Amino acid sequence: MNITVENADNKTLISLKEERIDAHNSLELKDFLQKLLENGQHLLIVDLAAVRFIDSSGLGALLSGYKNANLRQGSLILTGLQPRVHSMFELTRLHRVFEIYSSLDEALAASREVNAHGANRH
Amino acid sequence: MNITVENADNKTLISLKEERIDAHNSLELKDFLQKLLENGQHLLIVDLAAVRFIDSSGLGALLSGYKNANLRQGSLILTGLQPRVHSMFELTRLHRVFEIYSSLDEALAASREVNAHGANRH
Amino acid sequence: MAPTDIDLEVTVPTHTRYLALIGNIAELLVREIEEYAGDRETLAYHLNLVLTEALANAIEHSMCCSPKQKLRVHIHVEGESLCIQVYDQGTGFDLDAVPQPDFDQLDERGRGIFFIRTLMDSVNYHRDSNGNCLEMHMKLARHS
Amino acid sequence: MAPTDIDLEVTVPTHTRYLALIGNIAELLVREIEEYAGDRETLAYHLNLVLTEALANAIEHSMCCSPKQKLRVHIHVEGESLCIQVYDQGTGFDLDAVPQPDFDQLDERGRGIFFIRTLMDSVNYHRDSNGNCLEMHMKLARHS
Ligand SMILES: Nc1ncnc2c1ncn2[C@@H]1O[C@H](COP(=O)(O)OP(=O)(O)O)[C@@H](O)[C@H]1O
Ligand SMILES: Nc1ncnc2c1ncn2[C@@H]1O[C@H](COP(=O)(O)OP(=O)(O)O)[C@@H](O)[C@H]1O
Repeated sequence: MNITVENADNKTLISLKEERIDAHNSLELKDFLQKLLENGQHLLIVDLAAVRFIDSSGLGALLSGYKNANLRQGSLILTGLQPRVHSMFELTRLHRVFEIYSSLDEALAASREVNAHGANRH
Repeated sequence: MNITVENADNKTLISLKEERIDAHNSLELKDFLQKLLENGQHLLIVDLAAVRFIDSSGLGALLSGYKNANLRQGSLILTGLQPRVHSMFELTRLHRVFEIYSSLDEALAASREVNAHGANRH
Repeated sequence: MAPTDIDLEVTVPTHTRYLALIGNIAELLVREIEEYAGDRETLAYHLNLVLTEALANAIEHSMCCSPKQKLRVHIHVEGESLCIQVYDQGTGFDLDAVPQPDFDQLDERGRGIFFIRTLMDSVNYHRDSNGNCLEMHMKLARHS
Repeated sequence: MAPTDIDLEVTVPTHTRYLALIGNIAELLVREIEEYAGDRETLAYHLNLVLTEALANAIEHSMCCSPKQKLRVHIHVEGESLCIQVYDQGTGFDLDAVPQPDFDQLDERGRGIFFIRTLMDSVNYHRDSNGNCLEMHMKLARHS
Protein backbone atom coordinates (compact mmCIF):
# COMPACT_ATOMS: atom_id res chain seq x y z
CA MET A 1 0.00 0.00 0.00
CA ASN A 2 1.27 3.39 -0.98
CA ILE A 3 1.15 5.77 2.00
CA THR A 4 3.30 8.81 2.73
CA VAL A 5 3.77 10.15 6.23
CA GLU A 6 4.99 13.60 7.27
CA ASN A 7 5.53 14.70 10.82
CA ALA A 8 5.37 18.34 11.92
CA ASP A 9 5.13 19.43 15.57
CA ASN A 10 2.98 16.80 17.16
CA LYS A 11 0.90 16.21 14.05
CA THR A 12 1.19 13.38 11.58
CA LEU A 13 -0.05 13.86 8.03
CA ILE A 14 -0.89 10.55 6.40
CA SER A 15 -1.53 10.70 2.65
CA LEU A 16 -3.13 7.61 1.15
CA LYS A 17 -1.75 7.34 -2.35
CA GLU A 18 -4.13 4.60 -3.45
CA GLU A 19 -7.06 4.99 -5.85
CA ARG A 20 -8.98 2.31 -3.99
CA ILE A 21 -9.33 1.39 -0.34
CA ASP A 22 -11.08 -1.97 -0.23
CA ALA A 23 -10.82 -5.40 1.38
CA HIS A 24 -7.55 -5.89 -0.47
CA ASN A 25 -5.65 -3.17 1.40
CA SER A 26 -7.87 -2.01 4.30
CA LEU A 27 -6.27 -4.35 6.83
CA GLU A 28 -2.89 -2.89 5.97
CA LEU A 29 -4.27 0.60 6.47
CA LYS A 30 -5.75 -0.38 9.81
CA ASP A 31 -2.43 -1.87 10.99
CA PHE A 32 -0.54 1.15 9.71
CA LEU A 33 -2.68 3.58 11.73
CA GLN A 34 -2.42 1.31 14.76
CA LYS A 35 1.40 1.30 14.56
CA LEU A 36 1.58 5.08 14.33
CA LEU A 37 -0.58 5.39 17.45
CA GLU A 38 1.49 2.80 19.27
CA ASN A 39 4.59 4.79 18.39
CA GLY A 40 3.12 7.78 20.19
CA GLN A 41 1.78 9.76 17.26
CA HIS A 42 -1.61 10.83 18.52
CA LEU A 43 -2.74 13.58 16.18
CA LEU A 44 -3.39 11.94 12.85
CA ILE A 45 -4.58 13.79 9.76
CA VAL A 46 -5.56 11.39 6.99
CA ASP A 47 -5.55 12.91 3.50
CA LEU A 48 -7.86 10.99 1.15
CA ALA A 49 -7.39 13.27 -1.89
CA ALA A 50 -6.02 10.45 -4.07
CA VAL A 51 -8.74 8.00 -3.04
CA ARG A 52 -11.40 7.61 -5.70
CA PHE A 53 -13.11 4.60 -4.16
CA ILE A 54 -13.70 3.32 -0.62
CA ASP A 55 -15.71 0.31 0.52
CA SER A 56 -17.12 -0.71 3.91
CA SER A 57 -13.84 -2.30 4.98
CA GLY A 58 -12.01 0.95 4.18
CA LEU A 59 -14.48 2.88 6.32
CA GLY A 60 -13.90 0.25 9.01
CA ALA A 61 -10.13 0.75 8.90
CA LEU A 62 -10.52 4.51 9.35
CA LEU A 63 -13.02 3.95 12.14
CA SER A 64 -10.57 1.64 13.88
CA GLY A 65 -7.91 4.37 13.72
CA TYR A 66 -10.41 6.92 14.96
CA LYS A 67 -11.40 4.83 17.97
CA ASN A 68 -7.83 3.95 18.81
CA ALA A 69 -6.75 7.60 18.63
CA ASN A 70 -9.58 8.58 20.98
CA LEU A 71 -8.63 5.86 23.43
CA ARG A 72 -5.20 7.42 23.60
CA GLN A 73 -6.46 10.97 24.07
CA GLY A 74 -5.48 11.68 20.49
CA SER A 75 -7.48 12.34 17.37
CA LEU A 76 -7.84 11.19 13.80
CA ILE A 77 -9.27 13.70 11.35
CA LEU A 78 -9.97 13.44 7.63
CA THR A 79 -9.39 15.73 4.69
CA GLY A 80 -9.42 15.68 0.89
CA LEU A 81 -12.54 13.56 0.46
CA GLN A 82 -13.75 13.36 -3.13
CA PRO A 83 -17.52 13.88 -3.45
CA ARG A 84 -18.39 10.23 -4.09
CA VAL A 85 -16.14 9.09 -1.25
CA HIS A 86 -17.85 11.62 1.00
CA SER A 87 -21.22 10.12 -0.01
CA MET A 88 -20.15 6.79 1.48
CA PHE A 89 -19.62 8.52 4.84
CA GLU A 90 -23.04 10.13 4.53
CA LEU A 91 -24.85 6.90 3.66
CA THR A 92 -23.39 5.27 6.77
CA ARG A 93 -23.82 8.44 8.92
CA LEU A 94 -20.07 8.38 9.56
CA HIS A 95 -19.79 12.02 8.44
CA ARG A 96 -21.27 12.82 11.85
CA VAL A 97 -18.61 10.78 13.59
CA PHE A 98 -15.41 11.82 11.87
CA GLU A 99 -14.11 15.36 11.85
CA ILE A 100 -13.91 16.03 8.11
CA TYR A 101 -12.20 19.13 6.72
CA SER A 102 -12.48 20.24 3.15
CA SER A 103 -8.89 21.47 2.93
CA LEU A 104 -5.60 20.40 4.37
CA ASP A 105 -5.06 23.90 5.77
CA GLU A 106 -8.27 23.71 7.73
CA ALA A 107 -7.35 20.26 8.96
CA LEU A 108 -3.94 21.51 10.09
CA ALA A 109 -5.48 24.52 11.82
CA ALA A 110 -8.01 22.29 13.56
CA SER A 111 -5.40 19.84 14.75
CA ARG A 112 -3.28 22.77 15.99
CA GLU A 113 -6.18 23.82 18.20
CA VAL A 114 -6.67 20.32 19.48
CA ASN A 115 -2.98 20.26 20.17
CA ALA A 116 -3.05 23.59 22.06
CA HIS A 117 -5.82 22.29 24.28
CA GLY A 118 -3.99 19.08 24.83
CA ALA A 119 -6.99 16.93 23.99
CA ASN A 120 -9.39 16.35 21.17
CA ARG A 121 -12.85 17.82 21.06
CA HIS A 122 -14.63 14.67 22.18
CA MET B 1 -16.06 12.71 -33.20
CA ASN B 2 -14.21 15.40 -31.36
CA ILE B 3 -11.90 17.27 -33.76
CA THR B 4 -10.69 20.86 -33.59
CA VAL B 5 -9.53 22.75 -36.66
CA GLU B 6 -7.40 25.88 -36.80
CA ASN B 7 -6.46 27.69 -39.97
CA ALA B 8 -3.35 29.85 -40.25
CA ASP B 9 -1.94 31.06 -43.59
CA ASN B 10 -2.60 28.19 -45.92
CA LYS B 11 -2.17 25.56 -43.26
CA THR B 12 -4.86 23.64 -41.44
CA LEU B 13 -4.11 22.19 -38.02
CA ILE B 14 -6.42 19.28 -37.24
CA SER B 15 -6.32 18.08 -33.64
CA LEU B 16 -7.98 14.72 -33.01
CA LYS B 17 -9.42 14.94 -29.51
CA GLU B 18 -10.27 11.25 -29.26
CA GLU B 19 -8.51 8.64 -27.17
CA ARG B 20 -9.30 5.98 -29.73
CA ILE B 21 -9.41 5.95 -33.52
CA ASP B 22 -11.04 2.69 -34.54
CA ALA B 23 -13.75 1.29 -36.81
CA HIS B 24 -16.31 3.22 -34.75
CA ASN B 25 -15.06 6.67 -35.79
CA SER B 26 -12.49 6.18 -38.60
CA LEU B 27 -15.04 6.65 -41.38
CA GLU B 28 -15.98 9.99 -39.88
CA LEU B 29 -12.31 10.97 -39.76
CA LYS B 30 -11.86 9.95 -43.38
CA ASP B 31 -14.89 12.00 -44.49
CA PHE B 32 -13.75 14.95 -42.41
CA LEU B 33 -10.33 15.04 -44.08
CA GLN B 34 -11.95 14.60 -47.49
CA LYS B 35 -14.25 17.60 -46.90
CA LEU B 36 -11.38 19.85 -45.85
CA LEU B 37 -9.50 18.97 -49.03
CA GLU B 38 -12.60 19.53 -51.15
CA ASN B 39 -12.95 22.95 -49.53
CA GLY B 40 -9.51 23.85 -50.82
CA GLN B 41 -7.47 23.28 -47.67
CA HIS B 42 -4.46 21.46 -49.03
CA LEU B 43 -1.86 21.63 -46.28
CA LEU B 44 -3.12 19.45 -43.47
CA ILE B 45 -1.28 18.92 -40.21
CA VAL B 46 -2.91 16.18 -38.13
CA ASP B 47 -2.08 16.32 -34.42
CA LEU B 48 -2.48 12.88 -32.80
CA ALA B 49 -1.28 13.92 -29.32
CA ALA B 50 -4.57 12.94 -27.65
CA VAL B 51 -4.80 9.59 -29.45
CA ARG B 52 -3.80 6.70 -27.23
CA PHE B 53 -5.01 3.95 -29.55
CA ILE B 54 -5.32 3.52 -33.31
CA ASP B 55 -6.39 0.45 -35.28
CA SER B 56 -6.00 -0.53 -38.94
CA SER B 57 -9.11 1.41 -39.97
CA GLY B 58 -7.68 4.54 -38.31
CA LEU B 59 -4.45 4.11 -40.24
CA GLY B 60 -6.60 3.64 -43.34
CA ALA B 61 -8.46 6.92 -42.75
CA LEU B 62 -5.18 8.83 -42.41
CA LEU B 63 -3.84 7.11 -45.51
CA SER B 64 -6.95 8.12 -47.43
CA GLY B 65 -6.38 11.75 -46.42
CA TYR B 66 -2.73 11.47 -47.33
CA LYS B 67 -3.46 10.11 -50.81
CA ASN B 68 -6.19 12.67 -51.44
CA ALA B 69 -3.96 15.54 -50.36
CA ASN B 70 -1.23 14.34 -52.73
CA LEU B 71 -3.69 14.06 -55.61
CA ARG B 72 -4.47 17.74 -55.09
CA GLN B 73 -0.84 18.83 -54.91
CA GLY B 74 -1.26 19.27 -51.18
CA SER B 75 0.11 17.38 -48.21
CA LEU B 76 -0.98 15.70 -45.03
CA ILE B 77 1.61 15.47 -42.28
CA LEU B 78 1.43 13.97 -38.80
CA THR B 79 2.59 15.10 -35.39
CA GLY B 80 2.15 14.25 -31.71
CA LEU B 81 2.27 10.46 -32.09
CA GLN B 82 2.45 8.63 -28.76
CA PRO B 83 5.08 5.84 -28.77
CA ARG B 84 2.60 2.94 -29.00
CA VAL B 85 0.67 4.69 -31.75
CA HIS B 86 3.95 5.24 -33.59
CA SER B 87 4.64 1.50 -33.30
CA MET B 88 1.52 0.79 -35.32
CA PHE B 89 2.94 2.90 -38.17
CA GLU B 90 6.22 1.02 -37.89
CA LEU B 91 4.63 -2.44 -37.92
CA THR B 92 2.81 -1.54 -41.14
CA ARG B 93 5.81 0.36 -42.58
CA LEU B 94 3.61 3.46 -42.82
CA HIS B 95 6.22 5.51 -40.92
CA ARG B 96 8.11 5.50 -44.23
CA VAL B 97 5.08 6.84 -46.07
CA PHE B 98 3.83 9.62 -43.82
CA GLU B 99 5.85 12.66 -42.90
CA ILE B 100 5.88 12.39 -39.12
CA TYR B 101 7.18 15.22 -36.92
CA SER B 102 7.84 14.87 -33.23
CA SER B 103 6.66 18.38 -32.39
CA LEU B 104 4.01 20.70 -33.67
CA ASP B 105 6.64 23.42 -34.23
CA GLU B 106 8.60 21.14 -36.52
CA ALA B 107 5.43 20.19 -38.35
CA LEU B 108 4.51 23.85 -38.81
CA ALA B 109 8.01 24.69 -40.04
CA ALA B 110 7.92 21.78 -42.47
CA SER B 111 4.54 22.71 -43.83
CA ARG B 112 5.75 26.30 -44.21
CA GLU B 113 8.53 25.03 -46.44
CA VAL B 114 6.16 22.93 -48.45
CA ASN B 115 4.01 25.99 -48.77
CA ALA B 116 6.92 28.16 -49.97
CA HIS B 117 7.75 25.65 -52.68
CA GLY B 118 4.14 25.39 -53.71
CA ALA B 119 4.10 21.61 -53.66
CA ASN B 120 4.75 18.77 -51.28
CA ARG B 121 7.95 16.81 -51.22
CA HIS B 122 6.63 13.86 -53.23
CA MET C 1 -30.99 -9.71 -28.25
CA ALA C 2 -32.16 -6.11 -28.02
CA PRO C 3 -29.73 -3.39 -29.12
CA THR C 4 -28.81 -2.43 -25.56
CA ASP C 5 -28.19 -5.85 -24.08
CA ILE C 6 -24.86 -6.62 -22.50
CA ASP C 7 -23.95 -9.87 -20.81
CA LEU C 8 -20.70 -10.42 -18.99
CA GLU C 9 -19.42 -13.36 -17.02
CA VAL C 10 -16.08 -13.40 -15.32
CA THR C 11 -14.34 -15.98 -13.20
CA VAL C 12 -11.21 -15.21 -11.20
CA PRO C 13 -9.28 -16.83 -8.37
CA THR C 14 -10.72 -16.36 -4.88
CA HIS C 15 -8.52 -13.46 -3.88
CA THR C 16 -9.04 -9.81 -2.96
CA ARG C 17 -6.54 -8.70 -5.59
CA TYR C 18 -9.28 -9.16 -8.20
CA LEU C 19 -11.81 -6.86 -6.51
CA ALA C 20 -10.49 -3.84 -8.41
CA LEU C 21 -10.55 -5.65 -11.76
CA ILE C 22 -14.19 -6.64 -11.46
CA GLY C 23 -15.27 -3.30 -10.01
CA ASN C 24 -13.50 -1.48 -12.81
CA ILE C 25 -14.99 -3.72 -15.51
CA ALA C 26 -18.43 -2.81 -14.15
CA GLU C 27 -17.49 0.88 -14.38
CA LEU C 28 -16.50 0.50 -18.04
CA LEU C 29 -19.74 -1.30 -18.74
CA VAL C 30 -21.83 1.44 -17.13
CA ARG C 31 -20.20 4.00 -19.39
CA GLU C 32 -21.53 2.08 -22.42
CA ILE C 33 -25.14 1.68 -21.28
CA GLU C 34 -27.09 3.59 -23.90
CA GLU C 35 -29.46 6.40 -23.01
CA TYR C 36 -28.93 6.18 -19.25
CA ALA C 37 -30.74 9.15 -17.72
CA GLY C 38 -29.03 9.26 -14.32
CA ASP C 39 -25.52 10.30 -13.40
CA ARG C 40 -23.28 7.73 -15.04
CA GLU C 41 -20.26 8.19 -12.78
CA THR C 42 -22.38 7.79 -9.66
CA LEU C 43 -23.91 4.61 -11.07
CA ALA C 44 -20.39 3.43 -11.91
CA TYR C 45 -19.27 3.96 -8.30
CA HIS C 46 -22.36 2.24 -6.92
CA LEU C 47 -21.98 -0.88 -9.06
CA ASN C 48 -18.27 -0.98 -8.31
CA LEU C 49 -19.15 -0.82 -4.61
CA VAL C 50 -21.89 -3.46 -4.54
CA LEU C 51 -19.66 -5.85 -6.50
CA THR C 52 -16.73 -5.17 -4.20
CA GLU C 53 -18.86 -5.77 -1.09
CA ALA C 54 -20.49 -8.94 -2.45
CA LEU C 55 -17.17 -10.36 -3.65
CA ALA C 56 -15.35 -9.54 -0.41
CA ASN C 57 -18.05 -11.50 1.44
CA ALA C 58 -17.82 -14.36 -1.06
CA ILE C 59 -14.04 -14.48 -0.53
CA GLU C 60 -14.27 -14.31 3.25
CA HIS C 61 -16.89 -17.02 3.53
CA SER C 62 -15.29 -19.37 1.03
CA MET C 63 -11.98 -19.75 2.86
CA CYS C 64 -13.03 -23.08 4.23
CA CYS C 65 -13.40 -24.83 0.92
CA SER C 66 -11.47 -26.42 -1.89
CA PRO C 67 -8.61 -24.56 -3.58
CA LYS C 68 -10.32 -25.27 -6.89
CA GLN C 69 -13.04 -22.80 -6.12
CA LYS C 70 -13.28 -19.51 -7.91
CA LEU C 71 -15.07 -16.21 -7.78
CA ARG C 72 -17.81 -15.99 -10.34
CA VAL C 73 -19.71 -12.89 -11.36
CA HIS C 74 -22.45 -12.42 -13.91
CA ILE C 75 -23.63 -8.98 -15.02
CA HIS C 76 -26.59 -8.67 -17.31
CA VAL C 77 -28.14 -5.52 -18.75
CA GLU C 78 -31.37 -5.99 -20.67
CA GLY C 79 -33.44 -2.97 -21.52
CA GLU C 80 -34.06 -1.12 -18.26
CA SER C 81 -33.08 -3.99 -16.04
CA LEU C 82 -29.65 -4.55 -14.59
CA CYS C 83 -28.88 -7.78 -12.78
CA ILE C 84 -25.71 -8.73 -10.94
CA GLN C 85 -25.07 -12.23 -9.63
CA VAL C 86 -22.15 -13.04 -7.34
CA TYR C 87 -21.52 -16.67 -6.52
CA ASP C 88 -19.86 -18.17 -3.47
CA GLN C 89 -19.04 -21.75 -2.55
CA GLY C 90 -19.38 -21.28 1.21
CA THR C 91 -21.99 -22.56 3.63
CA GLY C 92 -24.47 -19.81 2.82
CA PHE C 93 -26.32 -17.43 5.16
CA ASP C 94 -29.71 -15.97 5.81
CA LEU C 95 -29.76 -12.60 4.08
CA ASP C 96 -33.03 -11.58 5.76
CA ALA C 97 -31.46 -12.10 9.18
CA VAL C 98 -28.68 -9.56 8.53
CA PRO C 99 -29.62 -6.52 10.61
CA GLN C 100 -29.46 -2.90 9.59
CA PRO C 101 -26.27 -1.39 11.07
CA ASP C 102 -26.67 0.50 14.34
CA PHE C 103 -25.44 3.96 13.38
CA ASP C 104 -24.66 4.92 16.96
CA GLN C 105 -22.43 1.91 17.49
CA LEU C 106 -19.10 2.48 15.85
CA ASP C 107 -18.64 -1.10 14.67
CA GLU C 108 -15.83 -1.56 12.22
CA ARG C 109 -17.89 -4.07 10.25
CA GLY C 110 -21.40 -4.76 9.07
CA ARG C 111 -21.93 -2.12 6.38
CA GLY C 112 -21.48 -4.29 3.26
CA ILE C 113 -24.99 -5.72 2.96
CA PHE C 114 -26.31 -2.31 4.03
CA PHE C 115 -24.60 -0.67 1.01
CA ILE C 116 -25.95 -3.38 -1.28
CA ARG C 117 -29.51 -3.00 0.01
CA THR C 118 -29.31 0.78 -0.11
CA LEU C 119 -27.92 1.07 -3.61
CA MET C 120 -29.78 -1.72 -5.39
CA ASP C 121 -33.54 -1.99 -5.88
CA SER C 122 -33.79 -5.61 -4.76
CA VAL C 123 -31.48 -8.30 -3.42
CA ASN C 124 -31.92 -11.99 -2.82
CA TYR C 125 -29.70 -14.90 -1.89
CA HIS C 126 -30.39 -18.39 -3.12
CA ARG C 127 -28.74 -21.63 -4.14
CA ASP C 128 -28.48 -22.60 -7.79
CA SER C 129 -26.44 -25.05 -9.84
CA ASN C 130 -23.39 -22.78 -9.64
CA GLY C 131 -23.41 -22.42 -5.85
CA ASN C 132 -24.80 -19.77 -3.54
CA CYS C 133 -25.86 -16.70 -5.43
CA LEU C 134 -26.30 -13.15 -4.22
CA GLU C 135 -28.55 -11.65 -6.88
CA MET C 136 -29.02 -7.90 -7.08
CA HIS C 137 -31.37 -5.96 -9.35
CA MET C 138 -31.67 -2.35 -10.37
CA LYS C 139 -33.99 -0.56 -12.76
CA LEU C 140 -32.07 1.80 -15.02
CA ALA C 141 -33.65 5.15 -15.71
CA ARG C 142 -33.51 5.71 -19.47
CA HIS C 143 -34.01 8.76 -21.60
CA SER C 144 -37.19 8.12 -23.52
CA MET D 1 -8.43 -23.52 -11.16
CA ALA D 2 -4.84 -22.37 -10.72
CA PRO D 3 -4.24 -19.15 -8.80
CA THR D 4 -3.63 -17.10 -11.92
CA ASP D 5 -6.57 -18.21 -14.04
CA ILE D 6 -8.99 -15.66 -15.38
CA ASP D 7 -11.94 -16.43 -17.60
CA LEU D 8 -14.12 -13.74 -19.13
CA GLU D 9 -17.00 -13.99 -21.53
CA VAL D 10 -18.83 -10.99 -22.83
CA THR D 11 -21.71 -10.61 -25.27
CA VAL D 12 -22.72 -7.26 -26.70
CA PRO D 13 -24.86 -6.04 -29.61
CA THR D 14 -23.24 -6.18 -33.05
CA HIS D 15 -22.13 -2.57 -33.14
CA THR D 16 -18.80 -0.73 -33.33
CA ARG D 17 -19.69 1.35 -30.27
CA TYR D 18 -18.72 -1.65 -28.12
CA LEU D 19 -15.21 -2.01 -29.55
CA ALA D 20 -13.78 0.35 -26.93
CA LEU D 21 -15.55 -1.44 -24.06
CA ILE D 22 -14.13 -4.84 -24.95
CA GLY D 23 -10.68 -3.49 -25.77
CA ASN D 24 -10.59 -1.65 -22.47
CA ILE D 25 -11.78 -4.68 -20.49
CA ALA D 26 -8.86 -6.60 -21.99
CA GLU D 27 -6.51 -3.83 -20.87
CA LEU D 28 -7.80 -4.02 -17.29
CA LEU D 29 -7.37 -7.77 -17.35
CA VAL D 30 -3.77 -7.54 -18.55
CA ARG D 31 -2.94 -5.26 -15.64
CA GLU D 32 -4.00 -8.05 -13.25
CA ILE D 33 -2.06 -10.91 -14.82
CA GLU D 34 0.33 -11.94 -12.10
CA GLU D 35 4.07 -12.05 -12.62
CA TYR D 36 3.99 -10.96 -16.25
CA ALA D 37 7.60 -10.40 -17.31
CA GLY D 38 7.03 -8.26 -20.41
CA ASP D 39 5.88 -4.67 -20.70
CA ARG D 40 2.33 -4.68 -19.41
CA GLU D 41 1.15 -1.54 -21.18
CA THR D 42 2.43 -2.80 -24.52
CA LEU D 43 0.64 -6.12 -23.99
CA ALA D 44 -2.49 -4.16 -23.03
CA TYR D 45 -2.34 -2.21 -26.31
CA HIS D 46 -1.71 -5.34 -28.35
CA LEU D 47 -4.65 -7.26 -26.90
CA ASN D 48 -6.88 -4.21 -27.24
CA LEU D 49 -5.81 -4.03 -30.90
CA VAL D 50 -6.27 -7.69 -31.82
CA LEU D 51 -9.72 -7.69 -30.19
CA THR D 52 -10.67 -4.47 -31.97
CA GLU D 53 -9.55 -5.86 -35.34
CA ALA D 54 -11.24 -9.23 -34.86
CA LEU D 55 -14.48 -7.65 -33.64
CA ALA D 56 -14.55 -5.05 -36.42
CA ASN D 57 -14.31 -7.92 -38.91
CA ALA D 58 -17.01 -9.89 -37.09
CA ILE D 59 -19.29 -6.84 -37.22
CA GLU D 60 -18.59 -6.12 -40.88
CA HIS D 61 -19.16 -9.69 -42.01
CA SER D 62 -22.28 -10.26 -39.93
CA MET D 63 -24.31 -7.45 -41.47
CA CYS D 64 -26.19 -9.89 -43.62
CA CYS D 65 -27.75 -11.85 -40.82
CA SER D 66 -30.47 -11.79 -38.21
CA PRO D 67 -30.87 -8.83 -35.86
CA LYS D 68 -30.80 -11.29 -32.97
CA GLN D 69 -27.14 -11.92 -33.47
CA LYS D 70 -24.58 -10.66 -31.03
CA LEU D 71 -20.86 -10.18 -30.65
CA ARG D 72 -19.33 -12.78 -28.41
CA VAL D 73 -15.84 -12.75 -26.97
CA HIS D 74 -14.11 -15.20 -24.69
CA ILE D 75 -10.79 -14.42 -23.02
CA HIS D 76 -9.03 -17.10 -21.02
CA VAL D 77 -5.75 -16.86 -19.14
CA GLU D 78 -4.41 -20.10 -17.73
CA GLY D 79 -0.87 -20.23 -16.49
CA GLU D 80 1.33 -18.98 -19.31
CA SER D 81 -1.29 -19.35 -21.98
CA LEU D 82 -3.63 -16.62 -23.13
CA CYS D 83 -6.48 -17.47 -25.49
CA ILE D 84 -8.91 -15.08 -27.14
CA GLN D 85 -11.94 -16.28 -29.08
CA VAL D 86 -14.06 -13.92 -31.17
CA TYR D 87 -17.25 -15.30 -32.67
CA ASP D 88 -19.09 -14.17 -35.77
CA GLN D 89 -22.34 -15.35 -37.36
CA GLY D 90 -21.34 -14.57 -40.94
CA THR D 91 -20.55 -16.86 -43.84
CA GLY D 92 -16.97 -17.42 -42.74
CA PHE D 93 -13.74 -17.07 -44.70
CA ASP D 94 -10.48 -18.81 -45.39
CA LEU D 95 -7.94 -17.31 -42.99
CA ASP D 96 -5.01 -18.98 -44.76
CA ALA D 97 -6.00 -17.28 -48.01
CA VAL D 98 -5.69 -13.78 -46.54
CA PRO D 99 -2.48 -12.38 -48.02
CA GLN D 100 0.22 -10.42 -46.25
CA PRO D 101 -0.33 -6.70 -47.01
CA ASP D 102 1.78 -5.26 -49.84
CA PHE D 103 3.70 -2.52 -48.06
CA ASP D 104 4.39 -0.60 -51.27
CA GLN D 105 0.72 -0.42 -52.18
CA LEU D 106 -0.98 2.21 -50.08
CA ASP D 107 -4.24 0.30 -49.66
CA GLU D 108 -6.54 1.76 -47.06
CA ARG D 109 -7.52 -1.70 -45.87
CA GLY D 110 -6.12 -5.14 -45.28
CA ARG D 111 -4.00 -4.63 -42.15
CA GLY D 112 -6.33 -6.18 -39.54
CA ILE D 113 -5.41 -9.85 -39.92
CA PHE D 114 -1.80 -8.73 -40.37
CA PHE D 115 -1.83 -7.10 -36.92
CA ILE D 116 -3.44 -10.19 -35.40
CA ARG D 117 -0.88 -12.54 -36.97
CA THR D 118 2.00 -10.26 -36.03
CA LEU D 119 1.02 -9.73 -32.40
CA MET D 120 -0.29 -13.18 -31.48
CA ASP D 121 1.67 -16.44 -31.45
CA SER D 122 -0.93 -18.43 -33.34
CA VAL D 123 -4.31 -17.84 -34.98
CA ASN D 124 -6.92 -20.16 -36.39
CA TYR D 125 -10.48 -19.84 -37.67
CA HIS D 126 -12.97 -22.63 -37.30
CA ARG D 127 -16.64 -23.36 -36.83
CA ASP D 128 -17.97 -24.49 -33.48
CA SER D 129 -21.35 -24.68 -31.78
CA ASN D 130 -21.35 -20.92 -31.17
CA GLY D 131 -20.63 -19.94 -34.77
CA ASN D 132 -17.44 -19.05 -36.59
CA CYS D 133 -14.58 -18.56 -34.20
CA LEU D 134 -11.34 -16.64 -34.66
CA GLU D 135 -9.10 -18.13 -32.01
CA MET D 136 -5.85 -16.43 -31.06
CA HIS D 137 -3.16 -17.68 -28.70
CA MET D 138 -0.22 -16.10 -26.98
CA LYS D 139 2.33 -17.44 -24.53
CA LEU D 140 2.82 -15.05 -21.64
CA ALA D 141 6.36 -14.56 -20.43
CA ARG D 142 6.32 -14.92 -16.64
CA HIS D 143 8.81 -14.03 -13.99
CA SER D 144 9.99 -17.32 -12.59
N1 LIG E 1 -21.52 -14.80 0.96
C1 LIG E 1 -21.74 -14.91 2.27
N2 LIG E 1 -21.65 -16.13 2.88
C2 LIG E 1 -21.90 -16.26 4.19
N3 LIG E 1 -22.22 -15.23 5.00
C3 LIG E 1 -22.33 -14.01 4.47
C4 LIG E 1 -22.10 -13.78 3.09
N4 LIG E 1 -22.29 -12.46 2.84
C5 LIG E 1 -22.63 -11.90 4.02
N5 LIG E 1 -22.65 -12.82 5.01
C6 LIG E 1 -23.01 -12.59 6.42
O1 LIG E 1 -23.64 -11.34 6.55
C7 LIG E 1 -22.99 -10.53 7.51
C8 LIG E 1 -23.05 -9.08 7.12
O2 LIG E 1 -22.24 -8.85 5.99
P1 LIG E 1 -21.71 -7.40 5.69
O3 LIG E 1 -22.84 -6.45 5.83
O4 LIG E 1 -21.00 -7.43 4.38
O5 LIG E 1 -20.70 -7.07 6.87
P2 LIG E 1 -19.30 -7.69 7.24
O6 LIG E 1 -18.89 -8.60 6.12
O7 LIG E 1 -18.44 -6.49 7.39
O8 LIG E 1 -19.52 -8.42 8.53
C9 LIG E 1 -21.59 -11.10 7.60
O9 LIG E 1 -21.00 -10.85 8.83
C10 LIG E 1 -21.83 -12.57 7.35
O10 LIG E 1 -22.22 -13.21 8.54
N1 LIG F 1 -14.96 -12.64 -39.54
C1 LIG F 1 -14.76 -12.60 -40.87
N2 LIG F 1 -15.72 -13.09 -41.71
C2 LIG F 1 -15.54 -13.08 -43.04
N3 LIG F 1 -14.42 -12.59 -43.64
C3 LIG F 1 -13.44 -12.10 -42.87
C4 LIG F 1 -13.56 -12.08 -41.46
N4 LIG F 1 -12.42 -11.54 -40.96
C5 LIG F 1 -11.64 -11.23 -42.00
N5 LIG F 1 -12.25 -11.57 -43.17
C6 LIG F 1 -11.69 -11.43 -44.54
O1 LIG F 1 -10.31 -11.20 -44.45
C7 LIG F 1 -9.95 -10.02 -45.16
C8 LIG F 1 -8.79 -9.31 -44.47
O2 LIG F 1 -9.23 -8.77 -43.24
P1 LIG F 1 -8.41 -7.60 -42.60
O3 LIG F 1 -6.98 -7.93 -42.65
O4 LIG F 1 -9.02 -7.34 -41.25
O5 LIG F 1 -8.63 -6.37 -43.55
P2 LIG F 1 -9.92 -5.51 -43.89
O6 LIG F 1 -11.01 -5.93 -42.96
O7 LIG F 1 -9.46 -4.11 -43.69
O8 LIG F 1 -10.21 -5.84 -45.32
C9 LIG F 1 -11.22 -9.21 -45.22
O9 LIG F 1 -11.23 -8.33 -46.30
C10 LIG F 1 -12.28 -10.28 -45.33
O10 LIG F 1 -12.42 -10.69 -46.63
